[in-house]
Amino acid sequence: MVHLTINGTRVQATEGEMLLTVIRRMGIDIPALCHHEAVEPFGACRLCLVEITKDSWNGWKGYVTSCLYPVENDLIVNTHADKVIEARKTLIDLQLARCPNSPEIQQLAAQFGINRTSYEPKVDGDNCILCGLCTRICDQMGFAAISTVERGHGRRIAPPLDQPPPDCVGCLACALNCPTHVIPFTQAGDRRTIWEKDFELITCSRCGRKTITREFATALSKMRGIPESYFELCDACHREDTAQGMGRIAAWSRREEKAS
Amino acid sequence: MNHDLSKLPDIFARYPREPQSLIAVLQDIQKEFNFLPCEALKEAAQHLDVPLSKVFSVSTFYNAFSLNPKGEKVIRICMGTTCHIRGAALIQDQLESKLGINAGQTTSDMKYTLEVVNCVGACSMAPVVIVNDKYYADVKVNQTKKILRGG
Amino acid sequence: MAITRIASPKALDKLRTECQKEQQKHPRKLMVCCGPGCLANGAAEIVSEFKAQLKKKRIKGFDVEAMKETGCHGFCEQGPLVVVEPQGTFYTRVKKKDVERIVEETLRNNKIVDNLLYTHPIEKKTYRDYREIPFYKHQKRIALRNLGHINQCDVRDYIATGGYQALAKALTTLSPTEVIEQVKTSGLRGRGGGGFSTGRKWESCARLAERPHYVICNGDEGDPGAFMDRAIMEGDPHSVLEGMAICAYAVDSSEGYIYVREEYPLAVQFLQEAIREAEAYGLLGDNILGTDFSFHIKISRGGGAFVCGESSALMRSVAGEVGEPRAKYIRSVQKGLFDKPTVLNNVESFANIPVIIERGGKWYARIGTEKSTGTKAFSLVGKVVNSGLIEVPMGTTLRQIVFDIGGGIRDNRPFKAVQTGGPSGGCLPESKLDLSVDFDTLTKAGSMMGSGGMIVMDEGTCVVDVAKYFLKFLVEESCGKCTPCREGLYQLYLLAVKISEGLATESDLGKMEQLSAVIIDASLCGLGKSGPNPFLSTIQYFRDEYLAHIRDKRCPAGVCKALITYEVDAQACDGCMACIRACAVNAITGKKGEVHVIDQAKCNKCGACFAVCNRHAIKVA
Amino acid sequence: MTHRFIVTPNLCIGCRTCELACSFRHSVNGKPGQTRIFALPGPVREMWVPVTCLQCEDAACAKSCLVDAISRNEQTGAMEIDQDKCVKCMACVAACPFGCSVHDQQHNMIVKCDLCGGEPVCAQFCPTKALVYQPVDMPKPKVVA
Repeated sequence: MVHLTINGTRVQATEGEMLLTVIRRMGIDIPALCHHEAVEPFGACRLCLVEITKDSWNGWKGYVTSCLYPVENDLIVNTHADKVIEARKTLIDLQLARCPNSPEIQQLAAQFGINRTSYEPKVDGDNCILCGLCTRICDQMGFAAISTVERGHGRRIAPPLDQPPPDCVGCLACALNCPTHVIPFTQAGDRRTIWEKDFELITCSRCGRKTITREFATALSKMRGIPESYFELCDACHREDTAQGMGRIAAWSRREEKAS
Repeated sequence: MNHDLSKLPDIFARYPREPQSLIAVLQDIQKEFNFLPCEALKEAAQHLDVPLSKVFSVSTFYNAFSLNPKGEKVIRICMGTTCHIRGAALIQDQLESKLGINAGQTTSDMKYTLEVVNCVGACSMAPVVIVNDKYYADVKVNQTKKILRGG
Repeated sequence: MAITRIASPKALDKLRTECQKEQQKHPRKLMVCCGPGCLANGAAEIVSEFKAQLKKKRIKGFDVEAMKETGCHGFCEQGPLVVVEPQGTFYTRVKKKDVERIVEETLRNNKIVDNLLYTHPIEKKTYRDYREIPFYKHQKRIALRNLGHINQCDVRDYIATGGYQALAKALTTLSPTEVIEQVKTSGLRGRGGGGFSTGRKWESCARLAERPHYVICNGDEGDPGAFMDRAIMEGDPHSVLEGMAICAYAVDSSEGYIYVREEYPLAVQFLQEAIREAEAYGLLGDNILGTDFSFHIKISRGGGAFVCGESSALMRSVAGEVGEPRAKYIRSVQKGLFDKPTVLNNVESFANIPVIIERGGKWYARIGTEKSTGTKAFSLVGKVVNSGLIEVPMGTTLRQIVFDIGGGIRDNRPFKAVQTGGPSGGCLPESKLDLSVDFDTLTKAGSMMGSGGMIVMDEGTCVVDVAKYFLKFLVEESCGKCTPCREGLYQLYLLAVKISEGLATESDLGKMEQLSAVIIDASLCGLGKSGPNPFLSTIQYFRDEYLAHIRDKRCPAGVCKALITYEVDAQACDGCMACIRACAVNAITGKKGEVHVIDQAKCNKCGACFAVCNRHAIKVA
Repeated sequence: MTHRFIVTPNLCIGCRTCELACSFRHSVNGKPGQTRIFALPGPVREMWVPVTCLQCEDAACAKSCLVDAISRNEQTGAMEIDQDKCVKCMACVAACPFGCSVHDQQHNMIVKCDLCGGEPVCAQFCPTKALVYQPVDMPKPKVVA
């Protein structure tokens, strides 16, 4: 166990935990746009910046991203120091300059009293804040279908060669976890399109409801050994079958009991 | 455009078949073709068992790689600090207007590619322009014509 | 020559004597500098001409073997250089046609070709021995000890000068802990710019139980305006290999990498050759010098990305990935290459190691200042008279470097600033010229040591333009991972552009300072954390110049295009029409013999007229 | 695992109190959540079967989760979804052969029975004891019907 102080409160934490986890567990609200528990901490958005010090540091204070900083004994953390607030405000202002039209960023900026960016807004930009969650989740799931491309201010997210990604299975995890909802996809009938790649959705063989893509099901079978036959029915029809099966057993046991 | 991909196995054979070899393999492909053809990227990904997305990521991250074919003559203007303060930007302006392209582009007849590069370590002779492998030292604004002629 | 593996340290001694005897066959030697500068100026042509002439002329006691193709001799400004040793006869700006005369007069008749000697541009004094030239006289060479004196990658030459003796000493007489102790005693601090204690770095790696341990040499040298590491890798690759091997012995590693920029093809080639040779001689590879210590070195060619100078980015690049830095809260010594304990030092640091082991840490610590020991190599370039590669003891003042070694500013113009530390460093003004060059003093003054680029600026350099230049460089070279660096430096750059165009207000300066502070605090890696330095150090020392751009819409140095005009000085113009021919946009009119006129509406300020006018009749206003 | 569900379809009257209890128990921000238990018609007329997660030994939901967001709570024995980790790819929903991982459309979450942390409310509220959560070593209740 590690003992530290966060905003004046003495808390316990488990060795190896990151500060952000402890801060959030305490119910303290600090923004973080690139953080997701499914993937390794990344430290790109820098919004979860906090001030740290220790009694033994003779007044020296450091500024670290809490998502990446492991808890330490006797650490004194301030999640809302003036300098931290100012840095967060500037960081959001910068994000707003990059994505002036993103409702999510506008909303976050408004919380910091920013209605318009004080920097030069990007004119032709999309709403991508380059948090990298889409690519990291895709990597984590074992597909690595998309990646960051180029670098510096020109960095962007793209499928390989800017063509429909061969390794994409159309699971939508990238799009659904994007904090600013910039990854477009469409779904109609048994077709789903994402990253300009077209997928067939599995149709429940009984009720006709659409489930996951055929490619995703095949991948799950291959990677995790789940029988492909499992994917032929939707969850509701699976439940129906379960009810039927359990019911038959019950009926049978009732007959047995009556007979005995 | 068709490229002789039959050279790829030779390149692959030079390095251990592991993801770590990716940059070296791409460098050799770049050297062979003067750019990175899409098909070669796909083969490299398959050979080294690296996702294609990562290959694309790496090939757009580093300066050494180009996904577009380059011209016969690659003109590189050194943009090291010394070259800069000795007027490299003015030379870039001249070359850009003479060739009608911006740095990073290739003329439509595929004759010239103009690039700016970070320091080539020849600072004592700044500003420096390199055409293919030939160095032009202490270049003056009015010497760009001569450089293009290859004199 | 058949190569036999050196089976023991004793055998190394024997080979050394043998190599020295070979050297003594030729009492005089001809050194042709094949450093990057001289090569760019045609040194390869000179080498082949010497070979041809020597074959043809058959000079007694002097054959082709007495000619060495050496690494950078240092005085690049004067290249191509040819030196006759041991006399130290120093021929500058040698052309192909001069070769025959050198062979005939100097090699055959022992006479000096006077007009090829170096003449001091101001004192007008001619020097017969290069060691007397001020450029060389004030230097002290440790890391560059062999440059210009031995064949670029000839292991026998290196052995003759005492090469690999330090490795032998370490392997036979010192324990790994004692090696680390020596390095710690020496006080050597990382020459890549960070200035972290090399000995302590080794010690913390050696202590870690996890295996394997890796040793990496950083030869990425991304700082524009710096070429020390290139010169060492090309001119004395074995000193780097030996330093790495000693490190590997100290930290119990059997595998090392040298990360070299691909833009340095010769460095890659020579290092590869040096590794092959060293392996053949048993100086690298398995069972080095017959001991049970084994160490293999591989070359990893960098793809060209400044951010790969950052340790965690470099390690990812070695692993074949994009060079994206990782957060530093877990130190790369612990989780380095492939997440294993790794020692990463730069080329110059490793090149110092053999000398430290041979002569002892105490000896090294006596050089330089108390906290910055030893010497430091710099590439002294820019608007200085003598530019080239130098090495001076730490604690030498900037003034000594710029004026005594560098010979002051070209064309006798006033000194304005010296830029150190590359894009992460800063510009120091005249008032700071007497500062001692060491890690802590430079950092305190708002710049940094960096890897050793030293760029001298005169009045014709605009600090706003310099800040803009570095910011643009960093915007392009940032990996783009974290917001403050990617977006913050970009906005900082846009604001600098605004200033250079005369469109900024004074409040923009405050905004830049505030933004800089956030970028420093919030960036993920060193690139971002030091990114605002070029702006901060220039605004600190040259606020007036910024204000001139903002308030008076004027660029005092005459650089910022939007704020300058080219005009013809009617008094000086002789109507030669050179500028008219040079102007690409036909903005200049006038008849032969008459004063020319520039149409400001048409002028695109390319500066061509200024460059071609021999009468200095084009003025920048 | 100390407790287990005993489901007796013959006692179920299809009142769906279990669903209601589950739904309220799993409210999000005051709004009832998707029920994790389903009272469904059985094969025989007027027979109802409460269907919920069986907390399988070799669970397909956990196997199908590529970000490892589903794991067993060692105390309760329940397979739980870590909502912070879940990326909503629907793999578990598609993979569970019993249909017991479901998409809560209202709150856009993937949910499944978590045994209410060891005290499942469905069983507590079941008026007919068709659903009983009891220690493993306790014998099955005698069916009186």
